[in-house]
Amino acid sequence: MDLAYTPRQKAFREEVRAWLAANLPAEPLLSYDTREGFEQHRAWERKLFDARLSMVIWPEALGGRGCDLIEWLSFEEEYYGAGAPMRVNQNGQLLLGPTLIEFGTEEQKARFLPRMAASEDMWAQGWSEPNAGSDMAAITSKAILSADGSHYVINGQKTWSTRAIFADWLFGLFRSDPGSSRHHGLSYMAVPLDAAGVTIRPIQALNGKQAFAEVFFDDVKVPVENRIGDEGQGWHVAMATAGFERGLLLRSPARFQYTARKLIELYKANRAIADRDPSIRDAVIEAWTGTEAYALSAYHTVGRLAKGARIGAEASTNKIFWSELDLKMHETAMRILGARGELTADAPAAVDAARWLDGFLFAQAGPIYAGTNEIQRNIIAERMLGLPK
Amino acid sequence: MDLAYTPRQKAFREEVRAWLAANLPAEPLLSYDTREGFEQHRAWERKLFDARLSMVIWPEALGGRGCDLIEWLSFEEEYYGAGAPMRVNQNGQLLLGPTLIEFGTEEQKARFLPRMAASEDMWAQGWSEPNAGSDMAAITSKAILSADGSHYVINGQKTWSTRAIFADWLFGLFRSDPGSSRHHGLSYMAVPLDAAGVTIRPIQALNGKQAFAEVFFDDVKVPVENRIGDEGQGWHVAMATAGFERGLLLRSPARFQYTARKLIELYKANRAIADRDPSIRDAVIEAWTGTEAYALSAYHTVGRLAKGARIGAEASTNKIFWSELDLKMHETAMRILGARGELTADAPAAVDAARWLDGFLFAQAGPIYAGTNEIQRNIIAERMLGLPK
Amino acid sequence: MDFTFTDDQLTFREAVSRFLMVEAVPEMLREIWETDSGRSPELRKSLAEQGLTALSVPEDCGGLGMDDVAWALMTQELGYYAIPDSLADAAYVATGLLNALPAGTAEREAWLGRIAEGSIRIAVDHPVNPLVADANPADLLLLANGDEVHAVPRSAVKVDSNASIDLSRRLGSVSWTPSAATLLAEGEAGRALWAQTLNRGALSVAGQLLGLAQRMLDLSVDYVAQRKQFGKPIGSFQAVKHHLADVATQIEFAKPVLYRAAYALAHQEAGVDARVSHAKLACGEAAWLAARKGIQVHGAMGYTWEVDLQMFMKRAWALDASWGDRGLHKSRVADAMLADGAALGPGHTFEE
Amino acid sequence: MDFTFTDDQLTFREAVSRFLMVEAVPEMLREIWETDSGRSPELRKSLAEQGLTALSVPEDCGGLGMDDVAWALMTQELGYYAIPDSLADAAYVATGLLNALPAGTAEREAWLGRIAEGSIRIAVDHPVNPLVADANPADLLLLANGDEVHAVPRSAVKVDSNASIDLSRRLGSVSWTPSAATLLAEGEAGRALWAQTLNRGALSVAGQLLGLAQRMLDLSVDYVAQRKQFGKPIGSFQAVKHHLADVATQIEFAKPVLYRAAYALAHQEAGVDARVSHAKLACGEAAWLAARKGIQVHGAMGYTWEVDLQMFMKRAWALDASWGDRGLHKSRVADAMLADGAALGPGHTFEE
Repeated sequence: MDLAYTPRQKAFREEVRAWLAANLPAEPLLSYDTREGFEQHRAWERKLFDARLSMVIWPEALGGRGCDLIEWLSFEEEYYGAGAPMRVNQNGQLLLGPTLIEFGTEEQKARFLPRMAASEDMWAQGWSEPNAGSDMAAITSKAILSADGSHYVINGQKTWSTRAIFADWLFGLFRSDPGSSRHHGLSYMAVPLDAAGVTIRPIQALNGKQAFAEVFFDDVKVPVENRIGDEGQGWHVAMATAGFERGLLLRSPARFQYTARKLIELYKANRAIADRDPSIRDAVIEAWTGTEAYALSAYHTVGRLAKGARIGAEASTNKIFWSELDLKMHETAMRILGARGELTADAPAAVDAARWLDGFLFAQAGPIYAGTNEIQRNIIAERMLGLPK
Repeated sequence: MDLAYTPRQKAFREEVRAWLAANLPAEPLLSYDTREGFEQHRAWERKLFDARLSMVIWPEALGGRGCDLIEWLSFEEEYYGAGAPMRVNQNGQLLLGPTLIEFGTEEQKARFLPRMAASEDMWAQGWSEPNAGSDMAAITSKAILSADGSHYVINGQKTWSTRAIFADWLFGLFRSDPGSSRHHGLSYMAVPLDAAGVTIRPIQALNGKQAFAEVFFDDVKVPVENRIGDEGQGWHVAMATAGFERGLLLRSPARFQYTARKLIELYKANRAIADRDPSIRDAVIEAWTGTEAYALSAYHTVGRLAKGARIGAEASTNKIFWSELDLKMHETAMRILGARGELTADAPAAVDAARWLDGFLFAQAGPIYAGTNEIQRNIIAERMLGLPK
Repeated sequence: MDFTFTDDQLTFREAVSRFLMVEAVPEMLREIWETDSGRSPELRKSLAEQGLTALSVPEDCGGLGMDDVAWALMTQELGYYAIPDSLADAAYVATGLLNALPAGTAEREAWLGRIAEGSIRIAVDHPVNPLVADANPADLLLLANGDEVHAVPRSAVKVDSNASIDLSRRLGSVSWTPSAATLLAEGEAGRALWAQTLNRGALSVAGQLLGLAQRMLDLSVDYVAQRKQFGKPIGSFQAVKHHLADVATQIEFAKPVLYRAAYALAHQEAGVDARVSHAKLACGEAAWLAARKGIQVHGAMGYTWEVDLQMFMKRAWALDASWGDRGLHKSRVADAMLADGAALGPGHTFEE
Repeated sequence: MDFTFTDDQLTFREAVSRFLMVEAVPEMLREIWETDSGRSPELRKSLAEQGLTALSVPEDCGGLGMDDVAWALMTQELGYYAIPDSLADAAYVATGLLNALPAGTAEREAWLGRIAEGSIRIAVDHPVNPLVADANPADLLLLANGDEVHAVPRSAVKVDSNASIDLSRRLGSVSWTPSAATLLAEGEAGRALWAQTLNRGALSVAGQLLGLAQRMLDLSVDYVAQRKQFGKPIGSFQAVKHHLADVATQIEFAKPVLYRAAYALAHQEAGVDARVSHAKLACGEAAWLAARKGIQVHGAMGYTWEVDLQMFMKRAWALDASWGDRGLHKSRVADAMLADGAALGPGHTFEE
C-alpha cells in the first residue's frame, strides 16, 4: 500500500487541471436532452478529444491517451471537481467502447473507436424492449442473416434508448436465431440510425425533455461487419458490457464527490434553517462519508484490477451504493431548500435551486436504470453469497 | 367524532389510577423468565384479578369487568403509564381467551376463562414446530381421536413455547386427520402440561434466561372436551387467534408510549452527549410521533370496531409498525447510553442503563415472533392490496 | 369517545370522490397543465355547482358550515385526484381566516357569501411560503405585513410568476403596498389569525399529501399487477410486494394523525401546533415514500411524462415543503415534546 | 498509488485465519464464557507461540514491526473469530503507545520485549471508555490522569468488575492513585499519546467490527441455505436475499474506509482523526446491520443462546460504543468536514 501518486500521475493531473482552467465553457451548456444542447456537448467533446482528453484510458492509436486507471480516476476528479459538462456520449464510450476493445475485430476498433472518442459518432444503446426491461433475455427483436451471409435484416422495437433522437448509431442485442429462446441465439449489433427502415419516436421524460426514444426497425439492412462478437454470442458479449455499465466506469466517484461538496456548501450556507430538521445534518455527514467510501472502493478496485483481479458481482454493490447515495444527497438538498425546491430554472425566486431539482429528478432513475436495484440485490445474493435461485 | 371520554370511562380510569397508586409493588418484580419471578407475577396477577382489573374487557361472569374497548385502552394507559409489571399470562389471556370466547362451548368458557383471568392457570402457546415456523401449515404433531371418541392421543413436538417450563397448560394446533396436509385436518387443543407423556425442555434465550421451551408429547391422552372448535377446524380457529395476536390486544399502544416517555427523558438528561449524533434527536422525535400515531390508530380501530367493522389484514400493518418502532426506540436508547449500553444489571457502572439493554434484546424478537415481518408484508401485499401470490 | 367519522361525513366524501373521478380525470389534468393560466374556469364552475366552494362557509353566509374534521376527508380527495385548482386555498384556508374575523367586519359576510357561490378566487399569503399560490388568477389576496392581515384586490398588486415542477401549481411573488384601506387585522388579533392560518394551510396540504400517497399506491398496484417480467406479474415478486406494503403501512398510520390534528384545530386545543405539524410530517412522509416506491416499481415507465404517476409525484414533492417545510414542523413537534412539564407517555393522546 | 495489500500481508492474514479457525472455535468461546476470569491462559499462550503478540513490537525489541495497515487485516480476523481475549489491546494498542515513547524511556524496551514474548497482559485506559477492558487479569495498566500517562502494576490498583452482555468482555472500573513513580508522559506529550491511542483503539475495534459483520453474514448465509419453510430454503426468498445483499454491500464499502484510516494513522496524516472516525462509523454500521439482519433471517433460532450468532451479535453491540461512541465519531467527522477551508470534493481522498 502506497498512497502517493507517481510523478507521471501527478503531472497528468496537473495537465488536466490546467487545461480545464483554460478551456471550461464560461456559461453552463444547455441540457443535452435538447437538440441544441446536444450539439453544444458534441462540440465540447470534440475539444476534449483534440486535447487528447476524451477517452484517457483507451490506447493512443484508438483516439485515447493510454492512461492507467489511477490516471483515469484523477482525470475524473479534476473534470467533475471543476464542474465540467456531463459527458454526452457515455453510452458509446463507456458501454460499447470497452466491449469493442474486448470483442471487436481490428477493423471494427479502427472504424468505430476514434470517431466515438471524438464524438463524431454519437451512440445510443438498444437494450430494452417493451416487454424486456429487467428481463433482458426476453428480447424479441430479430436480426436475421441473409442467405449470402453479407448482411442482417433487422425487425422489431427497442425502447428507453437514451437520446436516440439525436444520436448517429445504436448498439444492442437482437435475436439472430429465430428458433432460440432466452439468452441463446442473440447477436450484438451496431446499427446506423440513418439506415432505411429505422423510425425513432421520442419518449418524454419526467422533466418534460425528450431524453429517451423508442426505435422501430422495419427490414433494416445491416452489413455483417456490424456484428460485434460471434453470431449467437450476443448475450455473452452484452453481459461483459453490463458488467462495465454497473461497475466503475459509468459512475466515477468524482461525480458524487462533487455533489457532496455542493451539498455541504448548501448546508453551511443554510445551517440555521437546516438544523431545525436534525436528519439533514446526519445526511450531510453521510454525503461525505458515503462519497469518500465510494471513492476509496474505486481506488481499491483499480489496484486489484492492476494486479489481475476481475470485477464480478461486486459491480452490483457499486450500483446500489452510488444510486442510493445520490438519491439521498439530492433528497437532502431538497429538504434544505424547502419551499424553493419545487421551482424550475426559469422561476426568479429559484436562484440556484433548480440545479438541485434537476439532479433530484435524475437521481430518481438511478435505482432503476442499468438493472434495477432489486435485480442487483438478487445478483449479489445469488452470485456473491451463493444463495439458491 | 367526539374525543371526550364519557363520565363512565373517566370514572373507570380514575379507579384504575387510584388502585395502582395504592397497590403497585414498591420494588420491580424479578424477571418472569425465572421461576421465582414467574410466581411473583402470578401473585400480582391474582391481586389484579381480585380488584376485577385482570381482564377488563371480558364479561363479568367469566372473571372480567365488562368494559368497552375504550376503557380497555384507558386501563392499559394507566397500567403501563404507572410502570406496572409486564403481564405474565398474556398468551392465554390475549390469544386463547378471545378464541375461547368466540369458539369455546359454554362449559369450556366457564372451565377455563375465570382461572385464566386469575392466573390460577398459566398458559403457554404451542404453535411452532421445528419445521413449522413461519410456515405454520407444515405442522406434523398429531392428535388422534380414540375409537370411542372420548379422548385424543397426542404425539409430536412443539417449540418456542414461551415460559412453558413454568406454565400449567398449553394450547395449539395438532393434526387430527393423519392423511391431511397443509391447513386441513388440524384441530385446536388445550393440553395440561402435567399430563403423562409430556416432556418439557427449556430453550435458553439470547439473554441467558429460559424464556422458551420445547414440548414433547408421547402418547399424551387428552379428553375430547379439550378440543376447541370443531374437529379438523383448527386452522380456522387459529387464524382468528393469529388475527388477535398480530392485532390490537397483544401490544397496546400504552406500552410503547411508556417507552417513548422514558426515551425522551433519557434524551433530555443526556442532551449534550446525544446531540453529537444528530440522528438521535431525529429518532427521539420519531419516538413521540410514532407512538402517538400507533395510539391514534388504536382508538380509530376501536371506534370502527364499535361500529361493526372487523380487523382484517390491517392487523399486519400494526405488527410491522410497533415492532420496528420498538426496535428503533431501543436502538436509540443504546446510542444515547453509549459505552454504558453493554452493561448488565449487576454492573455497578450500569446505573439504570440495563433496563434499556433488556428491552433492546427483547425488541430484537419483535420483527420475528407472531409471524415474521416478512410474512406480514406478504399478507399486506396480497390481502390488503390484492397483489398476486 | 368516538374517534371515527359520522356516516354523513363518509357519505359526503364518497359523493365528492365519485364527482372528481369523472370531473378530474388525468387527461383533463394534462390539458390544463398545457394552458398558460393553468386554471380552468369550467372546472371551478363545476366545483362550485357541486357546492364544494361552500363547504366551510357558515350557514348564515350561504354555506354548509363544515369543520376541519370534515375537511380532513375532503382534502384527501382533492389530493387523490390532484385537481389543478387551488380550491382548498379559498374554500378552506381563506374561509377559515375570514370566518375568524370579528362578526362586525364589513367585508366578512360579503366575501364569505361570494366564496360560497363560487364567484371569487382568493389567494392566501403566509410568511412560511416564499411565494403565493394562485396569486395571478386570484380576485382577492389575503396578504401578510408583519402581524397585519390585509385584503388586497388583484388589481392593486403586481405578480411575478414562478414556475413549479408541478404544473398545477401556479406560484407568484407579490409586490404591493399596505394601506389602511386594506387592513383587516393587526397586533395580537393578526398574529392569532396568521397562526391559525398556518395550521389550516398545513392541514390542508397534509390531507392532500395523504390522498396523493393513496393515489400513487393505487396506480402502482395496478401497474405491478399487469406488468410482466420473467414470465409473471412483477407484483408477485416479494421485493415489489414489500415496497408497496411499506407504503400501505405508512398511509394507514398517517390517517389517524391527520384526523386527530383536524379535531385539535376545530376545537382550538392548546396543543394544536404539534398535532398539525405531526400530521404534516406523517402525511408528507407517506407521500414521499409512495412516490419513491411508486417510481421504483414502475421502472422506466415511471420516469416518463406519459404515465400518470409523474403528475402525482410532482404534486407530492412540491406540497411537502409548502405551508412549512419538514424543519419547521419537526421543530414545532420537538418544542412541544421537549418543553418542561410536557404531558408525555400513555394517557395524553386526547385529554390535555 | 497502490491502495491494495502486498501478497505477504494477505498471506499472513490467511495464516492467522487458518490458525484461529482451529484455535477459536465457537465451542471454546462458550467454555471460556462460563469461566470466572473469562480468559484462557492456554489460548493466550498459543496466540503468543503463533507470534501474534509480537506483531507490532519493533524488530529491535524482538517483534515483527508490523504497522497499522497490516493490523487492519489482523483485527478483522480477531473479530471474525471473536476471540475471548483482549489480544489487540496489548499487542496493538498498548504496543503503539509504548512504541511512541521516547527511545530513552526506561521501561519501553523491557515491556515491548515482554509483549513480544507474550508474557505480559496490558490493559489500556482512555477517557472515552468509562471502564477498562481486561483490567482484572492485566499485569500492567496504562492509565490516564488528565493528560498524564501512567503505567501502573495490577497490584497497585483496585478493580471492580462490571459485567457486559458480551461475556468475552471483562470490564473493570479502576481505582488508583497517580504517583511520580508511575508517570510515563505528561503535558503535550501525554496529550499526543492519548490522541494517538484513541485512534489506534478505535481502529482496532473498527477492524473487529468488520470481521464480526463478515462472520454474521457467513453464519446467516449458511443458515438460510439449509433452513426450509414453505418447501424451499428460505434463502431462495427475495426478502431474505435482499436483507443479506444489503449486509454484503455495507461490508464491501466499509473495508476500504478501514484501510484508508489505517494508512492515515501509520503515516500520521493531519486528517487522521476524521479518517479513523469514518472507519469506526462505517464498520460499526456494517456490524450493526449484520446483527439485525442476521437475527431476522435466523428467525427464532437467532434469539437463542444455542445458536452461535448470539456471541457475535453481542460482541458487535458492545464494541460499537467502545473507543468512542457514534456521537464522538460523527462529531469528529463533522468537525473536519465543516471546518473553514476543509478540502472537500473530488481529488482530496488521498493527498491532503
